[in-house]
Amino acid sequence: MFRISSTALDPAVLHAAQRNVQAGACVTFEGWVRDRNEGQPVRSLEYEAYEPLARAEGERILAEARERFALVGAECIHRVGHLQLGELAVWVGVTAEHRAAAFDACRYIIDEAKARLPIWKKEYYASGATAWINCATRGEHAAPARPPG
Amino acid sequence: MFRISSTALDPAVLHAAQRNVQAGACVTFEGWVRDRNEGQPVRSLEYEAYEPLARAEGERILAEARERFALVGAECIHRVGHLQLGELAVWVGVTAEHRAAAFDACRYIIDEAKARLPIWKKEYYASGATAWINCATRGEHAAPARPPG
Amino acid sequence: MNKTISVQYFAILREQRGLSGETIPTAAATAAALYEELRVRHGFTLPAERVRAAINEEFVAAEAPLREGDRIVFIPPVAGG
Amino acid sequence: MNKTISVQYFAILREQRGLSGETIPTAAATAAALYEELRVRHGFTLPAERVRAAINEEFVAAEAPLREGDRIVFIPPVAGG
Repeated sequence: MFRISSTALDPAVLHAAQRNVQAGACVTFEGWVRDRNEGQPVRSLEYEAYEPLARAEGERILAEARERFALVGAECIHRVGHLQLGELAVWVGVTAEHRAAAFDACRYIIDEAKARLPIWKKEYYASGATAWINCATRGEHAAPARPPG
Repeated sequence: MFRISSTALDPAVLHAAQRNVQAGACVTFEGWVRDRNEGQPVRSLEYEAYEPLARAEGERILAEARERFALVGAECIHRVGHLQLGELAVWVGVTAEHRAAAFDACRYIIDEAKARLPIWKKEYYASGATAWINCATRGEHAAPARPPG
Repeated sequence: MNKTISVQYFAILREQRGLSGETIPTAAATAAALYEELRVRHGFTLPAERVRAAINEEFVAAEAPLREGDRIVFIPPVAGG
Repeated sequence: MNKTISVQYFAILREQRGLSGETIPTAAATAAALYEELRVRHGFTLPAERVRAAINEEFVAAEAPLREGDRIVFIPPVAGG
């Protein structure tokens, strides 16, 4: 299941829901708010989603993963709102009989989610400046592209 | 750090120890005791380690991962003893600035651990039979090789 | 020939417009034409080619026709990474 | 010419020997020769080519020489998978 949450995510709770004695492998990915991006000190992050479309696209991504890989379960949850350093921004959890499928599916889900979900990120810098990532145009200071992270 | 534990692993505790505001990505792998292997119903598992060598080899694997990938942290813990269905047998947790390194390193560590650590697994089947995995010789019923899982 | 269209804004477009959404009359025939009209009116910095559109909660092509009562969303580039 | 060697057994070897370890006199010159001696004596089912050896907690080659007081471990194939 794909979800969007405006309240803090608890990985222990998300994790416990995955237990299944048919699964031999569980791979989770967590995206955390880190203290810098492209060398600039970051203070906090804001995520904003176009929720109906993000939910539909998120479910499509999970369905694709289930089709391509031999999975027991697959979940993805994305935060929205204003997040502080160290907070959990996105969580992907995959279970499978064997680990190769779990690794491949987890990576597929987060790669597609980052590329396709209509969810935007605004960085608040220590300098007081802010930038919507990937929305920069000529004259804005934030880089328009950044490596995967 | 690499550890061998004879008591149950708590993923929430292991996970909490990974927090680091320099990390943007956290990938964890968990190997669980599942209810069948090669089509045979499994009741429980026993892991036995040659501990001094397993610890040294485990630390070598983590050092290799730190050398090959841009990581913030890398940990691996393997259970020994008699484990019931659903129990956590092995845990790998990796943090990095970016997710590609975290995924690659997590997979490297578990693949190498499975291949290189002097740790043996005995399966207890619903039928009452048992088998040391990969120690089968002519006349024993367990398959000598199995796919990764 | 004017249609009534409801427009939703997100992220940088919401901030530059100062509104999350509005219902407006427009003569624009397509999603792209409406974006261009709004970009000029509100000074949006994102050029049309970097913005996708969704009508009634489905992604559409830039040349998708607008119909009376449509709900349109202009989608800035996502964060990626 | 006999040496005193301490041997540790794990997994299937421990079960087939019925002991975790023992200290024994042997005339075997190498790790491989000692495994062969023990395999015959205790009926180990694993052939020598599937067993590795570690002496004093380091993996060694099959032809590694044995010295008085060495601690040797015969390592069955690991679980893999």
